[in-house]
Formats: sequence, C-alpha cells, structure tokens
Amino acid sequence: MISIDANTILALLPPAGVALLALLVVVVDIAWPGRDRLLVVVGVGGLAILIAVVVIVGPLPGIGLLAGAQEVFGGAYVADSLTVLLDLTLMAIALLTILFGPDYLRPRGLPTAEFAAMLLFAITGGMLIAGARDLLLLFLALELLVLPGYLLAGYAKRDGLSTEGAIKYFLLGSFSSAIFLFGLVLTFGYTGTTNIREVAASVSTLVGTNGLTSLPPALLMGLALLTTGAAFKIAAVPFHYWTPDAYQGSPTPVTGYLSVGPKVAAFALILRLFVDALGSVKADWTPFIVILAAVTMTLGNLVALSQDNIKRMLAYSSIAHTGYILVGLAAFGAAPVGSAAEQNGLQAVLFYSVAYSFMNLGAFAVVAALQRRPGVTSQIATFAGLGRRAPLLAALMLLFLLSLTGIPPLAGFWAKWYVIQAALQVGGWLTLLAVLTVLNAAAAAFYYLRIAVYMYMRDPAEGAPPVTLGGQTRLGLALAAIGTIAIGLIPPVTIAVIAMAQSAAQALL
Amino acid sequence: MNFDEPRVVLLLALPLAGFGLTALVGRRLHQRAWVISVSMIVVTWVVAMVTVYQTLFAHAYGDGGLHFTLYTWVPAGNFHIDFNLAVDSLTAVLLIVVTTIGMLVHVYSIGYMAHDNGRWRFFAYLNLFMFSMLLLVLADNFMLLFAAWELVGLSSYLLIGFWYNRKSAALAAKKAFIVNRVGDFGFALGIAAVWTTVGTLNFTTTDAGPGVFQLLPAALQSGQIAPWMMTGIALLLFMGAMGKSAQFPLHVWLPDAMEGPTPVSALIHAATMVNAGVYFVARANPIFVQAPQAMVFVAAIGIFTAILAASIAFTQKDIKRVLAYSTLSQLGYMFAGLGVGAYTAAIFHLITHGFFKGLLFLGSGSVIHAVHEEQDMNKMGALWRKIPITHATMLIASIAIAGIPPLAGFFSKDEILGESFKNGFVWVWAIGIVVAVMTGFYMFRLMGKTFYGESHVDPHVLPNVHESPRTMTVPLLLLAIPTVLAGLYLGGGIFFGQETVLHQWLGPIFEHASETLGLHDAPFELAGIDGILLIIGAAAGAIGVAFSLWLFGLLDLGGERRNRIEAITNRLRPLYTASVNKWWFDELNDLIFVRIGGAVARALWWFDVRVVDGTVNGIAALTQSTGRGIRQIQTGHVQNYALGIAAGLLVMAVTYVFVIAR
Amino acid sequence: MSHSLDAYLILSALLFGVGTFGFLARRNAIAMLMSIELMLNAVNLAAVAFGAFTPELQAHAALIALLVMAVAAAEATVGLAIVIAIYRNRRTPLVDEYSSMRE
Amino acid sequence: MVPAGVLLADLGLPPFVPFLNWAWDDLLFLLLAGIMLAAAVFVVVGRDIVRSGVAMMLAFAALAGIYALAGAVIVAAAQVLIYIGAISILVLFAIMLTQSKSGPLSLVFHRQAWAGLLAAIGVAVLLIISVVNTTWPLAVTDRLVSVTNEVALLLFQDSLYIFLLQVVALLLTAAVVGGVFIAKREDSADPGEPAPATLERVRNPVDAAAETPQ
Amino acid sequence: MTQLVSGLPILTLITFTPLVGAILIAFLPKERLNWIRWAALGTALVAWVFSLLLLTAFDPGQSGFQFGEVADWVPTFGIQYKLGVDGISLALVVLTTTLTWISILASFAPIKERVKEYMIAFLILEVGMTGVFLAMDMFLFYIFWELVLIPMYLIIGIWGGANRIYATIKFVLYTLVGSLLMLVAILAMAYTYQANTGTWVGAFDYQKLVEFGFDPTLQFFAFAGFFLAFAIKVPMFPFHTWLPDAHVEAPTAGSVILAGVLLKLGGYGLIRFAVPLFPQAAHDWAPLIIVLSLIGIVYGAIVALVQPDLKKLVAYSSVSHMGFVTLGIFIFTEQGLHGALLQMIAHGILTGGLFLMVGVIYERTHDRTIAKMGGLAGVLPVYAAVFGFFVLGSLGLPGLAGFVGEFVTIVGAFDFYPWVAAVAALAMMLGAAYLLFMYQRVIFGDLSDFLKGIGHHLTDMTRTEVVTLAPLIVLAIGFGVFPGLLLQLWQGPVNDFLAHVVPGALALK
Repeated sequence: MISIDANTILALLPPAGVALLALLVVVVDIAWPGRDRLLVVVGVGGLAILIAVVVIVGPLPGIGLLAGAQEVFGGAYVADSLTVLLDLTLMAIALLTILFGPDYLRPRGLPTAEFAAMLLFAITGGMLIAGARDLLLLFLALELLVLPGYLLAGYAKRDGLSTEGAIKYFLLGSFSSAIFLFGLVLTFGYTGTTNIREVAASVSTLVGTNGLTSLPPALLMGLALLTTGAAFKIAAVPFHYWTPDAYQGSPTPVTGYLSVGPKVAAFALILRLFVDALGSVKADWTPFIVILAAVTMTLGNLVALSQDNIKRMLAYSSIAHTGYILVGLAAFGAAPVGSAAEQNGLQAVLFYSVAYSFMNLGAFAVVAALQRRPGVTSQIATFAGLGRRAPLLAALMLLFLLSLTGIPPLAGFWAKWYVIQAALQVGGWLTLLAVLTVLNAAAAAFYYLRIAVYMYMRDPAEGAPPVTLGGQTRLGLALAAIGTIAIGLIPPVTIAVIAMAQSAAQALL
Repeated sequence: MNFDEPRVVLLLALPLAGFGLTALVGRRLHQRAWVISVSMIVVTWVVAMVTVYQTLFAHAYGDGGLHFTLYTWVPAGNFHIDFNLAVDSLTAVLLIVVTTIGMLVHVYSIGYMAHDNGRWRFFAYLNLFMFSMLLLVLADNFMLLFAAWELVGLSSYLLIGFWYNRKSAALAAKKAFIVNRVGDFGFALGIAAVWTTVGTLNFTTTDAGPGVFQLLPAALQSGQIAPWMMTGIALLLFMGAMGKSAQFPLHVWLPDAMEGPTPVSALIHAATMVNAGVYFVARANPIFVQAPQAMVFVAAIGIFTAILAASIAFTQKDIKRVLAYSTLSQLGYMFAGLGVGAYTAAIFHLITHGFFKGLLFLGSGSVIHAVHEEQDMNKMGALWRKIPITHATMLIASIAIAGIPPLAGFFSKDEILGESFKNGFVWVWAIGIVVAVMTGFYMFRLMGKTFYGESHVDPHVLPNVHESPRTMTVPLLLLAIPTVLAGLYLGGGIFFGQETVLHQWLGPIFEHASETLGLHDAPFELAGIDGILLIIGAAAGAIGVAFSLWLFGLLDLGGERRNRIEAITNRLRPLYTASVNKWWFDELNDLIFVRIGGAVARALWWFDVRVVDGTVNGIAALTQSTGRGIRQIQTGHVQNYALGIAAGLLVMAVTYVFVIAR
Repeated sequence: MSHSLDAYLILSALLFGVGTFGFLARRNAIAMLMSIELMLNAVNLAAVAFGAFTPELQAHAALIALLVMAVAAAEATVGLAIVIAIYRNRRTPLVDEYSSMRE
Repeated sequence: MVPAGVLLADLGLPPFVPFLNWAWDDLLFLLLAGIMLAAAVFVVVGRDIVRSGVAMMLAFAALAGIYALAGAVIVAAAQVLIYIGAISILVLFAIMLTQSKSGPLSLVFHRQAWAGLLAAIGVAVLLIISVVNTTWPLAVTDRLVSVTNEVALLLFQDSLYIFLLQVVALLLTAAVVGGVFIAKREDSADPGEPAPATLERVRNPVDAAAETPQ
Repeated sequence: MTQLVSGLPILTLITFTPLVGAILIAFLPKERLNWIRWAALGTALVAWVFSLLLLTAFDPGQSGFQFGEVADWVPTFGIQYKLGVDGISLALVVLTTTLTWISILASFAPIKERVKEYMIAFLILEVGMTGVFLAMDMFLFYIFWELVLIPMYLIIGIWGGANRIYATIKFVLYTLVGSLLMLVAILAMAYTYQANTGTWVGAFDYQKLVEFGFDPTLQFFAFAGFFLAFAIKVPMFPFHTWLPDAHVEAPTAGSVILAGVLLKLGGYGLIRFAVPLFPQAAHDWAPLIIVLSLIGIVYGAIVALVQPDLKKLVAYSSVSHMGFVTLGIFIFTEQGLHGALLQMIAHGILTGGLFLMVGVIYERTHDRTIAKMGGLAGVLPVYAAVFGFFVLGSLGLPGLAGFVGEFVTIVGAFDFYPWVAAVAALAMMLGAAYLLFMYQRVIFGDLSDFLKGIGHHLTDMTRTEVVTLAPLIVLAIGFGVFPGLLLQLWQGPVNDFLAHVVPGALALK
C-alpha cells in the first residue's frame, strides 16, 4: 500500500507547493476575476514562502532539516541538494517573471491569471525534472514543463508573431518529444526499467571496460534519440532552430522566462540523464557534447552579431550561453572518472545555470519594462538614448549586459570563470574549447556592447516618450540586479552558491 | 673656507637663474628685458675669470684639475651616473672663450635686439644657452656632457627659430635639431659602448673612482676589447662631434642656421657651440689616440669639410652664409688638427677662431643692421666710409682668418698645418694650404663686395645707413683686441724659441696623447722646417687675399670688375655651378629624407591602416559576415528546422550505431 | 510472425518513419500535428511490443502507453488551440507561410 | 483472459491459414499492420486533409487491433477511447475550423519533401537496423497473454504510478486552462499591437523612432 | 607619519576612495554641475593625498611588498583580497592618482554634457587602475584589470569624437580578447598549482605562484596568454591599431588617462606578472618580443611622421615610446628595466601633457588637423611655450623625464646586443623629426587662415589649464634632474625581477 510519511511530504513539498499555487491562481481568478494585483500577490507571496521553506527545509549543507538525499516512490523522485538548488533557481525565475510580467501584459489587455498559472505549471514541471530519477517521470515532467511554454509563447494570441512563434515552438517541441520518447522506450525495452539508477546499473554492467562498443545498437539508437530530444530543449545547435523565432514572437516576459526556465530545467534533465543514467558511458557521448558546445556557442554568437531585434539577439545569445554551459558538461565528460575535475565540470554547469538565470532574466525584464507602452518594438533602436531617458533602467541593462559578457566581478564572470576552469582542469582538447569559449566571449561583447552603444552613445529618437516603470517591475529588476551583483561580488553569497553547486554535484556523482 | 666648488656651481647657477627669471618676468620688463640676463652673464664672466685665474695662473688645482660631485644623477643600479663637474686647463681655456664672447654678444644684443618685441625671449634663450654651454665644458662624465650637448642643441633650436613666423627660420631650426640628433644617435651609442666596456662614464680617474680615460686604454692593453672595438667607440663618439660641429656630411644645418638673429650666429654658430665637437674630441683624446684609424678618419673628414665649405663660400651672396661656410671650413681645420694629433693646435685655433669669427659675425650684424636687414652682398658695397668702426674691426678679423701674420689666425692655423706636415699627414697639409688660399680669397671677396667697390645699396636706404649704436660697436672693438693679440700671446712663443703659453697650459692634458702617438716634442725650429712651413702658410693666405682684392678690390672699377669676374666664372662654369648650388647637398637631403623618407613613411602608414589594422578589421568583418551567412539557415520554415533536427539526429545515430559500435 | 518482437518493432519503426516524413513534408499545420500523433503511436506500439514479450514489463508497458496517450491528448489540445489562434491571425493553415520571423 | 490465438482456435478454424501455412494470428497481424501502414501513409500523403483525418482514425483503429493481438487489451481500449474518440475528433474539428481544403501537391507538400523522405527513410532504416540487430535480454520468445488487472493494480497501488497520474492530471489541467484561453475568441478590440501591424513591422523593419507613439 | 599610515589599510583607502566618491556623486542632483565637478576633484585629491601619504611612509629600495593587506574572499578556490605595494607599483599608483585629478580638472570646461556620469566613470576608472597596480592576487588583479575597461569604454563612447563608437568598440573588443586569454592562463596556472600542491590555498596568490615554478609547456602557453593581454594594452606592434583610433576619438582627459596610465598597465603586467611567473617562457619569447619592440619603436615613429591629426601623431609616438618599455623589460638587464620603468613614468607625464595640450587647442578650434594650424606662437605665447616644453620632453631632451629612461634603456640594450641599441636609438632621430615637424607646423609660421577664422575665441591658456599642466611640468623637470627619486624607489623590486631572469642568457655576443 501507499505509505506517505513526513519525509515524502517534505521531499515533494516544493513541486507540490508550486502546483498547488498554480491551481490556487486559477481558483482565485475564477473567484475574483480580474484582480491582477491579488494574483501577483498570491503568486509572488506563495513563491517567496516556498523559497523560504526550501531554504530552511532543503538539504542544504548545515542548515537543512533533511539529512542527505531523500528518495521517494521507490527512487523515482529524489530530493537531494541538486534538486534543491534547481528548485530554488526555478522558483526564483518564476517569482521574477511574475513580478515583471504583468506590467507588460496589462497594457496589452492580456490577463495575468493564465500567465501566472501557466508559468507555475511549467515551473512545477521543471522542478519535477530536477528531482526525477525515473525516465517516465522525466518525460511527463518535461511535457508539463513545455506544454504551458507553448501556450505562453502564443500568449499574445492576437499578435501574429506570438502565435507564429508558438506554433513553431509547439510543432518542433512535439517532434522532439516524440523522438525523445522513442529513445526512452527503446531504453525501457532493453533494460526493462525506467528507473534511472537501474538503467545506469544495467548500462554499466553492459559496458564493462569497453565503453559503448559493447552496447547493443538499440540502446545506442536510444541514446541518439534521447540526446536529440534533450539537445532540442536546451537549444543546442543544430537543434536550436525554434529558439530565435519563439523568443522573438513571444511576449517579452515570456521570452525572458523561456530563455531561462526551460533551459535550466532541460539542463537538469541532461544532468539526470547523461550523468545519472549514462555516466558510465560518458567517454562515448563526450565527443558529441564537445562538438555541440563548440558549434553552439560559435553559431549563437556569430548570428547574434548581426541581429537588430533585441529579443532575437538575446535568443541567439542564449544559444551561445547553452554552448558555454555545455563546456562544463564536456569537462565532466572528459575528466577521468572520480577525479576532482569531474565534479568541477558539473559544478560549472550548475553555477552557470544559476548565474545565467538572474542576468538573462534581468536583461529581459529591462526589455519588457521598456516595452511596457504597447507599440514599442523590439528593434535595438528603441534603446537609443535610454541612458538619458531612463538612466536607472539603462544602468541596470548595462549591468546585465556586462554580466552576460562576463565582465568581472559580476555573476556572469564567475559563471564563465567556472566553465573555463573546469575545461582547463581537464586539459587536452578541452583547453582548446576553453580558448574557443573566451574568443566567443570576446565576440559576444560586440553585440552586448552594441546595446550599450545605443543606450549611451546615441541620441534618443525625436519625441521618444518617457519610460515609466511599474512598481512590480522595479522590484523584479531590483531582485535580478541584486542576484547578478551578489553572486559575483558579495563573498558570502558567492561562496554559498559555490557550496550549493558543489554539494549538488556531489549528489549527482 | 673653500670657494672653488661653489664658484664653479655659480657658473651654472647664474645663467640658469637668468634664464628662469627672464622667462618668468622678462616680458614685463619690456625694453629692459636684457637687464637680468646681461647682468647675470657679466657676473658669470667675472666668476669665470676668477676660476680661469685659479686654474691657469695660480695653478690651484694642479695638473689634474678640480673634480667634484654635486649629487647622484642616475643611480640605476650599476649604471651609476653622478652630476659631477670638473675644471682643468682645457675647461679653463674654453671658459675664457665662452664667457668672454658670450658676455660681449649679450651686450651687443642689447642694441641689436632693441626693436624686437620678443627680446625677453631672446635674452632668456641666450642665458639658457650660456648655462648649457658652461655645463658642457664643465661636465665630468659622458652622460652629463651628452645632456649639455643636447641642451645647447635646444638653445640653438630656439634661437635659430627665434623669428618663428618666418617659415625658413622654423625649418632651419628644425633641421638643425634633427641633424644634430643624427650625430647624437652615434654619440649615445658610443657612450653606451663605453659604459658597457668599462662600467663607468666618468672622464678621468679621481678620488671618487676610476675614469674612462684610464680604464679604456687599459682594457685595450689587457686585450679585454679588440682594437676594432676601440675604433668603433671612437667613431661613434665622433659622430656626435660631427653633428654638433657640422662636419661633412652633417654640415647642412649650419648655413641654414643663419636664419637666427646675428648675435646668435656669432655666439652659437661660430664661436662656441659648434666648437663643442672639437672640445669633445680633444677631451676624449685618450680614446682617440688608441684608435689610429679613427684619427685618420677625423683628419680626413675635417680637411674634406674644410675644402668643401671653402669652395661653397666662394659664390654665396648672403653675407652670413659666407661666414657660415667659412666657419665650417675653419672647423674642418680644427678636426684636421685633432686627427693628426695636434690637439693643442686645434684648441688654439678654436680660441682664435672664436674671437675673429665672433667678431666677423657681429660685424656682419652691424652691416646688416646698417643696410636695414639686408643680407645680400650684391646689394651692398662701398660701405667702409659709412660704418668705419665696423669696417675696421671686420678688416682686422678678415686678415686674421686669412692667416696673415701676426694676427691670431696665422699662429693657430699654421700650427695645425705645420703639425700635420710634421706628423706625417702631408696630404692634410697640402689640402690645408689650398684651403688657406681659398680662405683668403673668399674672405676678401666678402670684404670687397661689402665695403669696397661700387655701392649697390638700395638708394632709398643709402641715406639712412649709419654706424651701429655703442652697445654694438664696443663689443666689436673689444673683440678686435684678442683677434689681434691672442695669437701672439698664446702662440708667440715660437718666435722666442719657448714653449708657447697655450702649450704650457694644455700640456698636461695632451701629454699622454702625444706620448701614445709617439710624437717627439721637438723644439720649434724657426730657421728650419717650421719656418718654411710658416712662410708657405702665410704666403698662401696672402695669395688668396691678393687675388681677391684684384677681383673685388678696393677701387671703384665699374664694368671692368664685372668682366673679370665673368671671365673667371665662365672658365670654371661647372665648379661655379656646383659651388652656387652647395654641391647639391640640400637637394640630396631633400631627396633622401623628404621625398624617399616621406614616401616610406606614407607607405608604412598605408601598411598600418590597410594591412595591420586591415587584418584586425578584416577579422571583425569576417566574423560579422560569417554570422550574416549563417543566419540564412534560419529560414522561418518549421519544416526546414525539423529537417535540421532530423539531420542532426541522423548524424548522431549513424555515428553511434555504425562508427562507435563497430 | 506476430509472435516475434522484431515484427512489432519494425512495424513501429516504419510507422515512426511515416510520421517523420509527414512532419518533414507536409505544409498544413494540422497534417503535421497528425504526423506527430503517428509518431507517438509508433512509440506506443514499441512500448506495447516490449510489454508483450517481457513478462516483468507487461503492465508497465501498458501504463507507459496509457500515459503517452494522455500526453498526446494534452499535446493535441494545446496544438489545436494554437493552430486555431494563428489561423485567426493568418487565415491559412500552411505552416511555411508563418515565416515572418526568420534569420 | 485468454490469448487471441486461442480465441481464434475456438472458432473451429484450421490451425493455419490455408495455402499460406501461416498462423491465423499472423495473418491478422499482417492485415492489421498493412491497413495501419497504408492508412498512415495516406495520412501523410493525402491531398484532402479531411480524408487524411479519417485515414488517421483508421490507422488508430488498426493499431488498436494490433494492441489487442499483442495482449494489451486495455491499451487497445484506451486507444479507441482516447485516440479515435477524442483526439481524432478534436483534429477533425480543427480541420473544419481552419477550413482546410484539398489542393495541388505544391500546397500539400513543402519544397523539401524529397529531403524529408530521405531523412524519414534514414530514421526508419536506422531504427530497424538497430532493433533487429539487438538481442533483447529480457524478451521471451513468444508473446504473453493479457494482464489487464495487473495494470490496474500497478496503476492504483504503485505509488510511482499514482504520482505519475497526478502529474498527468496537472498536465491536462494546464493544457485545458491554457488551451481554452488561447483558442478563445475575444471580440474586444486589441489595445495592444494589432497583428497586421506587427507583421508589417517585421517584414519591413523601419526606424523604430518613427514608430514610437508620441 | 609612518606610524600614522601603518595603522591604516592605506592601500584599500587609496583604491576605494574614488568608489566612495562615485557613489556619493551618484546621489547628487545632476543639474548641480559644479557640485559634481568639485566632488569628483575632491575625491581624486583625497585619493592623491592618500597615495602621497603612502609615499612618505614607504621604505624605498626594499625588496618585497609593503603595507600588505589580506583577507579571504572565496576560500573554496583560495581567492583572496590581497593588496601590496612595492617601489614599482607605488610609483605607478602615484602617477595614477596624480593624473586622475589632473584629468578631472582638465575635464571641467570641456565636459558639459552628462557630467555626473562622466565623473562617476572617471572615478571608477581610477579604482580599476589603482587596483591593478596593488593587487597581489591573480583573481583580484584580473577583476581590476577588466574593471578598467568599462569606464573607459563609456568615456570614449559617450564623450568622444565623431567616430567614437567604432573606436570604443574596437578598444574594448581588442582588449577583451587579450584579457580573456590571460584569464585562461591565470586559471591554468591556478590549476597546476592546485594539482601539484593538492590545495587551493595560494592558487591565486601572486607571491606563492612566483615561487612555484611551472613546467615549461605551461609556461610557454600561459606566458603567451599573459603576453597577448599586455602587448595589446601596451600596445606593441602589431597589436597597436586600436590606439590611434581610441586616442583620436577619446575626450582629452580620456586620452590623458589612456596614454598616461592604461598603457602602463601593460608594461606593469609584463614586469610584475608575465616575466616572474614564467621566467623560462619569458626567455623563450624574448627574442620575438625584442624584435617586435624594435619594430614598434621605429615603425611608430616613422608612421607618426606623416600623421595629419595631432592626436594620431601623439598616439603613434606612444607606440614608439612604449616600444622602449617592452624592449627594456625583455633584454633582462638592470639598466633595461630601470629604463623601462622610468620611460613608463616619463611617458605618462609627458604624453599626458601632450594630450592636454592638444585638448587645449581642440577646445578652442574644434579641430586637430595639423595642416590647418600654424603660427600659434604669435597669438598663444604661453600655450606655445608649454606645448614646446612637452614636445621637447617627449623627444627626450635631457633634464626632462623622458631622457633618462630612453638613454638608460639604450645603454641596457647595448649591453645586451649593440645592434638592438642602434635600432632603438633611431627613435632619437625620428622622434625629434616628427615632434619638431609637428611643432613647427602648428606653432611657427604665420597664423593660418583657419585659425584667423576662429578669431577672438583663440585665447591663451586659462588659469585652470595652467594649473592642470603645472604639476606635470614640475614632475617632468623633477624626474629629469633627479631621476634617482624614482630609481631608488624601485631598486629592490628591480633586483627581485632580475633574480627571476638570467641576465645575458639571451646575449648573442
């Protein structure tokens, strides 16, 4: 029979809490229609409480109530420090998005309720991915993550671009889900289980010392299918095609969310899949990850150079960041088993994901704030003279852009620092990858700074209207900025995030 | 209490203070801008004379002279350079020339610059020059000397370009500095070579430590350095001297330097600064005597410059340019003397030349002043009656430079020529005699065209021609005294079979050099070889003078004179053309440095913009265009995207299933 | 033949291929959606086949298939909603005409 | 439950298909597979999308048969209920709503159809090669009988599947809540960006300055 | 005095005083231009006074670092907040603080727009520059190094000339490429240290790393990374092309700081980091670097000859002058290093002065084309004199700061290899040529038609301008006559440096 004990409740508390919050939002909207502010209070308040609870309850080293990792449902779901770190990140993403989203949606006549509900549903999916140790759960959680995402992309349903982005995202997403699913079933059929630990055990007994060579073709095919599906979700080249179109079309807050939420969750999936399940054959998938990382960051940056649409540019930039994160994974893959470098690679992935979430979301929050007045396009030219029109907003944008560029001592710098050092620690080809990473970072500086050029070095357009910020947006921006700065500059915060990444990486190994 | 060292420091401090004060407040003194500066120099002169007395007459510092250190200038580890000064007899002799002519020029300038609004600047610069020049002669190590060397170059630059709104002046100033820098290039390397070899730059061994002049020959003797290295060092150092003293091929700046005010030409470009090279080579004689090839080179350059410059002086029409080429020629003599080992003679000529050439320049200034800033001798003539004092003093100086006894030039020039002959440099002597003829000729050509013959002065100006004010004529007269007597005093000993005064003074300095060169100090034989050489020398000058007077003579000959000149000119047409065009050195320089150099510079700039920067921008552009190319794959069609995904899947699957698994 | 696992899996692979072709080749959004449904069915077929030939997996396989159906239903709901929304904007169901955003 | 083969045997048929020497269930499998593949191919190549939809229902039905043959009776039932009963109907409604009609091939197929065909064949061939060349360690040589009640037990007793059921419930809730919002027609004029204007802007990007509302 | 200073965290005070000022200014109303200006000047003066206090308390000539301050930052990786000062850094810090207040004062009149942002940028720039000279931890150093980039980017980009955006982006990207590769090298070094000692403690500590002794391969590549970063900053041929563009477009004060301090960062980096950390590689690379230096010296001077723009000319002259610095460092002789250091200080003073002079005339004519100038001596006598002073100083006139550095370097080079000295000494001629050529055309001759057109706006230097230049004149003379003040200050560090290299190891004689 089912036995639910306190630990199960505690372990499931974060995703369940967010799911309930999503339902609560729906209910509140039905009970008191049109009360936007109330919804925001409910959403943000609920998330804040949950974050606090997770911080207190989560298995944080030293302060957590749970001792170590907590497995539930026969090991299908685990609440370990990786889960906690990703839960916190995802909830923070949701919180920030709900803060700065409504100010953009309201003037466009778009309701907050569905937006918040979809967002929370999606985040629930992401959080479930973070703790999933079962392929089936992984798949369902993934669907729970992306389906609301498709809807959010088409949220501005009267906007042709929004729906266009949504349908592209949806079609390709479903396509990749089907591919992923086939891979899942092949794995299931061969190993006879969907439990990741069992799959891992099965695979590792199969491979022995020969690596993939000794794997049956069906499992290899399954691996290829799974990799394709996962690579699609993180938008790695050449599976990235949906990204620019979906990002450009979506309402700006949604774009912000899409650029971080699904990405962090998809990396969680990759960690669970490639590290947990397929860690024993990492020698075989590592070359692909190395190539994916190199191609992804290079293509993302090169194409971003010539974009004139800020959202599209940031879309390509997010592709490039995927490439950087993959460097961490590649470092894990290329490092000798059991070495410090192995763990370091994973830490890099996690740290990068956290840092990236804050800075990229912050940048989108600025874009959204700028576009609060309907009719303001996403052309980079709208940033002209922002330094004079809205000095604070411009300064924040500069901050986020510098962080994205990787200028110390902001969060983005530490993130890059982490992946580069992870790659260097491994050495060999990874050194070249590290060099490629920094060259890419330099090239990326061009288009990030281009925004700064518009903001500070060009005059505002004639009669450009003043930029007004909503209170919630202010709060959201402030939080993102604090995150971006604190992770980089405030030693206790930096150390805490590093420690969390460390313990999360240990949990994976 | 010992005043020796403070006194020497005072020699530097006074002109420097004069410079500083005049620069700061001179402008407010208006007409009296000269007050500070001239008084400082007068005091300096007095101090200098005391020092000279102590050194030469009271013999207070012994043979080695006075050496002391003010402070450590460059304590760069092993490269330890003190700010140290020295006064010995060579310095003292130079002090006489520098301070005396300097003082007289200062006084002269009061009148000469009376109508120029920039006079405060002028006096400030003059004081700066005096400071630099005194530092140059007082410096006791190579680097300090080099610093002073550059500073006199700076003063020269400032004073040549004094009338800055004249383009020619500005260009001449620039040219002077840059050509000097060419010489200094070698000089600096030479100094670096010296330090690298012996680890110090102090001239002589003193209580403070060993000096180059002792260490370097020792190094050669001990085989630590090869003879060619010694020659190399000497030649590099000599390059500096060539620049400063305007020896071929670095002579081109000096004639142009005449763009400066005439007192400047007199002081800097005739009497003092241009002699710095001579002084330096004499000072560095222990190095040169160890490098015989370098000595020959010095002699050759010197005598070649002498004849080259004299040939150009034949045809110049600008009075100051004639004097400038004459200066070049006389400097050539000095270097010839240095090259043949006649150090004392070279310094002797330096002294006498300083006086009579200073006088000539100041005189020419007076003439120019009289004819309203006209420098073209073709627009002068028959002025001797109008400006008698100027004429008289200049005539004395001309006789002196022509080498007619018993004026100063005769003694010094003939000592150089005689020593050349006796030391085995007959070719130097032979060319020297030719130059002596030429000197007499061009000097009296100058006198003739300016003071004698028919008047070509602008009729409007003619009535106003008058003698210069007393501040100008008095210095002329004062300079005429040493022009007449210096030779006799310093070198007259030859007639009495004694060691001359100058030899007594400088003996200790050059003694060692003579020994090294193996020159026996034979007594002067008035009735023997020396007398013959003396007569030949004097005769050469006289021939030149006579021929010149026949051509440009005293009397008003009208058309007859022109016919004579034309006849000779036509007969020597190629030489004449070459002389008029100064052997095309300016054109050559223009070609090499302005045209070719400019083309090279422009080519390099093109290279910089197109190739170096082009590569940088090219990489950026390539990156951009690659990005633009790649973005084409984002077609907007979902089907294309899906195909991309499928392709990715296929590649991966094929690799896994067929490559890795096999 | 119906007693061989390979037969089911080959059938599943063929169905997956047909679905893939439909997705890559069709222009109509709904046709593409249907192609995806075919692909999901291919997955289900494979799952059921594994179940049919593996005693321990039989029930699990059936449940996988059921869950996938539920997911497919959710996907269809979302997809069709989006199709309807974009059709309202563009008046065409042809997906390759939705290429306002490219490059 | 009894296996399908036994059922067929009860009908008094000969043990093998006459002339072909095939088991009856093999014949049934081949028939159903043939129908399903043919229908599926028609779905993707048919010009008339309505007929494609109907063909899809046929394919689903044939597949349900195969499920039943493979002993997954409950899956077969669900296939009929969910796919044929719900999804296909949904699709057909959508076809009606979007007024999709049949048209020339150029309207049906994308330019890259040939490449799609190659890719699809590649995927299928790869899948076939890999599954055929794999020895499935857990598979038994013959197929098993149906296990419907085990499925039920697993679904409602195994905590994992209960949990997964909740997740699916969430998924469907989210899909419905969002889908309704997206598909819902709103008559009120949009105060935000009107769609055509947006498109214009994207197609002919002009200086944003000119566009920024005063 | 020493007592007073030793009780204070004086290095932190010097470094972060400007930051405090910048924050204060951020709260001043932006209309109060004079408050902002004086606050900025006051801050810079306070930092200057602190640096002078340090100077008085410093024990000159000693080896090793003084006034060390150390605190843990991110102990996980052994990253510390560690500052220290020796004779070399002290001289450069004082140069920085001096030039900063001079630059700020020189910006009073020319900068009329966005004064607040300008002053903030300038003060932050000072933080970065000072920090680079004082950082004793590689990580901290890198942070300060990059911190310099952004304010300068804004200063050129916002307050620069017509083509400022091109110039500033080029500046940033070029510098970034180099510094990111340096980051790779820093991390590789830290890793090697960690891998060999088994601890992160000290992995970024400069002093520990210097003693560590890396293997030749790592040295070779890590040196390349460091060298590229520093060579771009110096800038060495052929990495110099950003400099003319940046100088031409930068506002006057920006040019002053750029030439006066930023270029020194490169030279300082080579002396402090590149050579002592990787002595073996330094020897391997030295021949190439020496050749590049010589090319730079001659090439910069020749190209300067034909520059039509005053600032460009000075920029190319910087390439030539800074060639002496790199030459002096890499000949590995005592004289070479003394000369290089002296040349750095002298170049800072004199080229800074030259840029100020160009700024003065630009302020009046809004033009810098040499061909349009002429005859300024007549109308602006004070200007002509001061300009002449800096021209002469720059061409290495004895008695001014530039001479000794150049001369000592040549002596050192001669000791190393005579031909090297001969090529370097060519700059004596060429330098005189281009500077005097420029001076003659701008200052001498008759007043040009263009300048006549300026009319009564063509006024002589104002009192403020004289005040800004006076300290530079005093320093130029002071260090020319008493170079021992500086030479004795850094004799200790110079000996330390020489202990790392093998003098004469390269000598080909």
